[in-house]
Amino acid sequence: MKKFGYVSVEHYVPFMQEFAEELEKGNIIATKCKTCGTEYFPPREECGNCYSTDMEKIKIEPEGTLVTYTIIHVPPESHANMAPYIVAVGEFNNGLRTMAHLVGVTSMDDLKVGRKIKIVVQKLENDRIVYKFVPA
Amino acid sequence: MKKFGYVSVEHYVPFMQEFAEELEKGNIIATKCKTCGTEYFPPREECGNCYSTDMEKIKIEPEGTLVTYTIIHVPPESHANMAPYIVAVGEFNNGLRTMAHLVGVTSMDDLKVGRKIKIVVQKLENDRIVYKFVPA
Amino acid sequence: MNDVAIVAAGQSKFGKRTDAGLRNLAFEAVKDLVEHADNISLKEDIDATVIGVAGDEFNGQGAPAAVLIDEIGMVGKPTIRVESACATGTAAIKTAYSLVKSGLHDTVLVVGVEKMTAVSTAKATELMARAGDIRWEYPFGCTFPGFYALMATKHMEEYGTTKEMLSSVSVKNHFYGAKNPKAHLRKEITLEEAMNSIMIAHPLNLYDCSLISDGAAAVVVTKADLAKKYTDTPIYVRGIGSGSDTMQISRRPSLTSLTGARIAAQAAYKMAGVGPEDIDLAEVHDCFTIAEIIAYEDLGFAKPGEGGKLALEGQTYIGGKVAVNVDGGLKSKGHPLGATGVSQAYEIFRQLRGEVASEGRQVDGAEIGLSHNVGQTGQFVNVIIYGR
Amino acid sequence: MNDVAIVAAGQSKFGKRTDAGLRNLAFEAVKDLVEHADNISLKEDIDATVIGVAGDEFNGQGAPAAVLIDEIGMVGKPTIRVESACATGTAAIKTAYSLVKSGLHDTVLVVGVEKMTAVSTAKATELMARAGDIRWEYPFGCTFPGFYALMATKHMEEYGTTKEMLSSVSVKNHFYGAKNPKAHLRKEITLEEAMNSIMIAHPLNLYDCSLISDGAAAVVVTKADLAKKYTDTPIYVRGIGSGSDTMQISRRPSLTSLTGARIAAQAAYKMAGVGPEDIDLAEVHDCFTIAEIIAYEDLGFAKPGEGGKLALEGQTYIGGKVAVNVDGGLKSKGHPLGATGVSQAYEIFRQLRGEVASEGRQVDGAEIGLSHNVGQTGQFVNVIIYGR
Ligand SMILES: [Zn+2]
Ligand SMILES: [Zn+2]
Repeated sequence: MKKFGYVSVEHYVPFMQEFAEELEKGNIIATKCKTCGTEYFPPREECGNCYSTDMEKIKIEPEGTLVTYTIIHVPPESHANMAPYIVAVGEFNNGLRTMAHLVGVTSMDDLKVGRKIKIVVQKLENDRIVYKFVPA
Repeated sequence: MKKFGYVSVEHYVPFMQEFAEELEKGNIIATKCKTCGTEYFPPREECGNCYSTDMEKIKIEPEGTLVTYTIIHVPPESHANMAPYIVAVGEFNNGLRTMAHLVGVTSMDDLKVGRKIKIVVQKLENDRIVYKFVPA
Repeated sequence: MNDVAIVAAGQSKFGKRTDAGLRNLAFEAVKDLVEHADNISLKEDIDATVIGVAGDEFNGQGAPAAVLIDEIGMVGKPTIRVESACATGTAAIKTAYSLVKSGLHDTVLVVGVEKMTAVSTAKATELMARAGDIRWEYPFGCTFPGFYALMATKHMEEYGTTKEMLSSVSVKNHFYGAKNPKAHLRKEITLEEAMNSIMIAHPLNLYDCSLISDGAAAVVVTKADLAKKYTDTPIYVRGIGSGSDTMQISRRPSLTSLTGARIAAQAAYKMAGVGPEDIDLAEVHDCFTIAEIIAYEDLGFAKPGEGGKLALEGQTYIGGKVAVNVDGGLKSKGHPLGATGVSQAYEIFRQLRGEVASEGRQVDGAEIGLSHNVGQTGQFVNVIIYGR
Repeated sequence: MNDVAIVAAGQSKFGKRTDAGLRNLAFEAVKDLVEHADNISLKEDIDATVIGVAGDEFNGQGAPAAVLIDEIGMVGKPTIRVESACATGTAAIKTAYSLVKSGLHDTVLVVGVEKMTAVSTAKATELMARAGDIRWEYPFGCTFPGFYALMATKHMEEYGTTKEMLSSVSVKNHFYGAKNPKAHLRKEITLEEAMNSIMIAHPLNLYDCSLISDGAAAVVVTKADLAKKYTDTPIYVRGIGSGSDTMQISRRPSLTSLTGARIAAQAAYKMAGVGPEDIDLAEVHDCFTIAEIIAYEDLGFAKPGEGGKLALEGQTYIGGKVAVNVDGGLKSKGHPLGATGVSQAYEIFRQLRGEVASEGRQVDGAEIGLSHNVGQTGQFVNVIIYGR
């Protein structure tokens, strides 16, 4: 069973397994409520706006914008040997935002808030999978 | 540093270290508030009755009474390999009650509520120490 | 009196819900509430939420109210998480009552939820054991069943309460749980099966113990003068009483009664202006069969020592002296810690509105219902009395 | 208005308290309250307790309220534990206010406490990270400083807020913390030291971050018409407002303001009938320096984007526009999660009664104090306004 992210602590519901399987195929999935149209990214299987569970999958387009970032120097126990790493917020599909690591930074220009980025899928060890941002 | 009981999860304050050290000397210690006279067993370093911290140590006399008991067949994770074991409540010094394992039971008569018991100190592995009840 | 009302209620299916995480369970209860509500829009009508979750460690999510209110569409609105061990659900309802009655918020959504089965049974047992005193009782490996077993031994010794009496409670609760579509374990059992199941903590065996369950329940609490806007048949909170007890069970002078429950019951009866004889149905905290028997006594349905007889005589079935746990109770319906007290309100809400007839377990003409919710071994007790 | 009062307050020493466990810290705060109370007997006068503890896992004790009320002599009386991450303390005060105002209980003892240093810093960082969304943000190893660093980066980019401005907050809070005998880290620092400390989560360095502390604080909340029985100089709760925000910080449209704090402040000001210009001293949630700057803006002490300038100009020292965190704040006094919001009340209680003069940090003639307490990254916010 694939799991999302570098670490996880919660019970892995089928929805998250599906999400990870789609990731493996290269698809980064968001969801949209068929009843009221609300879009969710990260995706949800339930609509908090109208309480419908009738959701459809939509795809996240790879091109996006860097909203903000930080460089983690003192990590939590679960990321003990990974620091420093860049945690960033990216915006995709004109308004859907998520968090991920930003990698492939080679100059300060790559860290400019507002710059173009891409979201890409990366397989990790231990059957884990994740999405990442890279400067576009 | 000695620790009390078969397992522990909390930060070990100096007061508990002292308690364990006294146990090692064979002394089972209760406390008594010098201000209002309230007695605490298990001991406390603070009086919840009058908010004094001026406490004196008093000794628990070994002879007591079995108040009630249970036999644990399905233990918590921390006691995984110990079951079955008898957890009991004993009363000492005419009114001070505590919990401990009851050991040395050879007949149903040893499990009779109200029977005489003794409280004894036992050293465990891993620098642990505990008090136990035995039929008197 | 009658200043605060419940105007809508919902519940998830209780059980080992491998399909659902904490957030999904909360959503399911709220969705059920929305679908059964008469005339309420959560978005427009809810001013704040109170979230009841007992243990972070079952699920791993710190400060769980935050993720839950986001999942159920309550972002922006005030929220508080409350916890009182197994009495968390009623603590949440009491808090919501206070927020409403105080005038701080008009209408409050309460959600009680717990995801317990993601960890192993040994781990769940461990986590519940740590709700006992980690300094003086946890080090002896006393489990939750163990704590109640200490009371059972004493009750049996002091009053002649029998194993058969304990098991009768289990048989009754399974009888009703089998009829409850949202119950965790829907099957009737015989007295023989109940008496001969495997030992957990002597003298309590498997059928004396409640289940480790996932589940959620939700209610909407509002001011009485707004209640009729939301439903023609609100249920009113008529009395709330609470009590507590020593941390260490061993220190208590009595091990056959919960002092906190007696204090709570007395306060709730007084506030409601009713007595035990006025209660048509009671939801009592049968985390263990002995707990239901002690509840009969603490609530005044039976004299001290006579709770076992009440059970054995079948006086707590529908048609008896008082109908107790006719939704299956914690024993058969399940016991997702944070949800339990809210689920008690859910059941009473539906019973007092006559909505359970199709399930074959309606207490006909029920006017007054009592909820008795015990945290740990009585360190937290809430008794709430509801009336039409 | 003015229906509910605080009539006594106490606090433990904050710090890395190797000498004290959770129960000892709570006791110390209550003992301090008892010793400084004018005319109150906890045994006779307290009807219920509300306990604020944010995280079970720091300490290992499940359902911690039970052991705490036993330690402080409140056994038998009703109790509830509330939790709202770092806003737990004010959630407890809000709950106590509601219990009192609703008429359920006349006089309530509130204790907020946290024992955080028994676990390693890495473990504490881990536990706090798990208060972020464990499904979508925790898996990226974003720490608590990291979340606020995301806001700092954006605030600096959008408004030109500088590192010097951030560090000025730290210098001020250390200046006052050095004068507070109960503060965790009692030393003044220079702007240069603040700016050049080791990086934690860019752009936040060590001196931008609050401390991991052990500590407790306690207050007694009662009905206004009983208040004068307990003290000649009660402090009144004049306004309470609360708000919340999305679970995932990444989803928020704005990362330079906390929407929940704006909602909370607006509600509190409205209830109290005052505005930002009326506040004599404010206790704001400076878990990070950027958080204090954003608080200035969210509370209306500065326009959006101008919080940094307010700090740099020294306008939040005593004698400036508004005195902020003159007890040292979370930065220097310390931040035992559950205690923080109650400690804010403790400080305001003493300031409004003129009791801090001997510590050289009295806000002379202070009439109105504001407490701003933020859970996680704004998923829980309570703003409480107190007046003489
Ligand atoms: Zn929808
Ligand atoms: Zn004393």
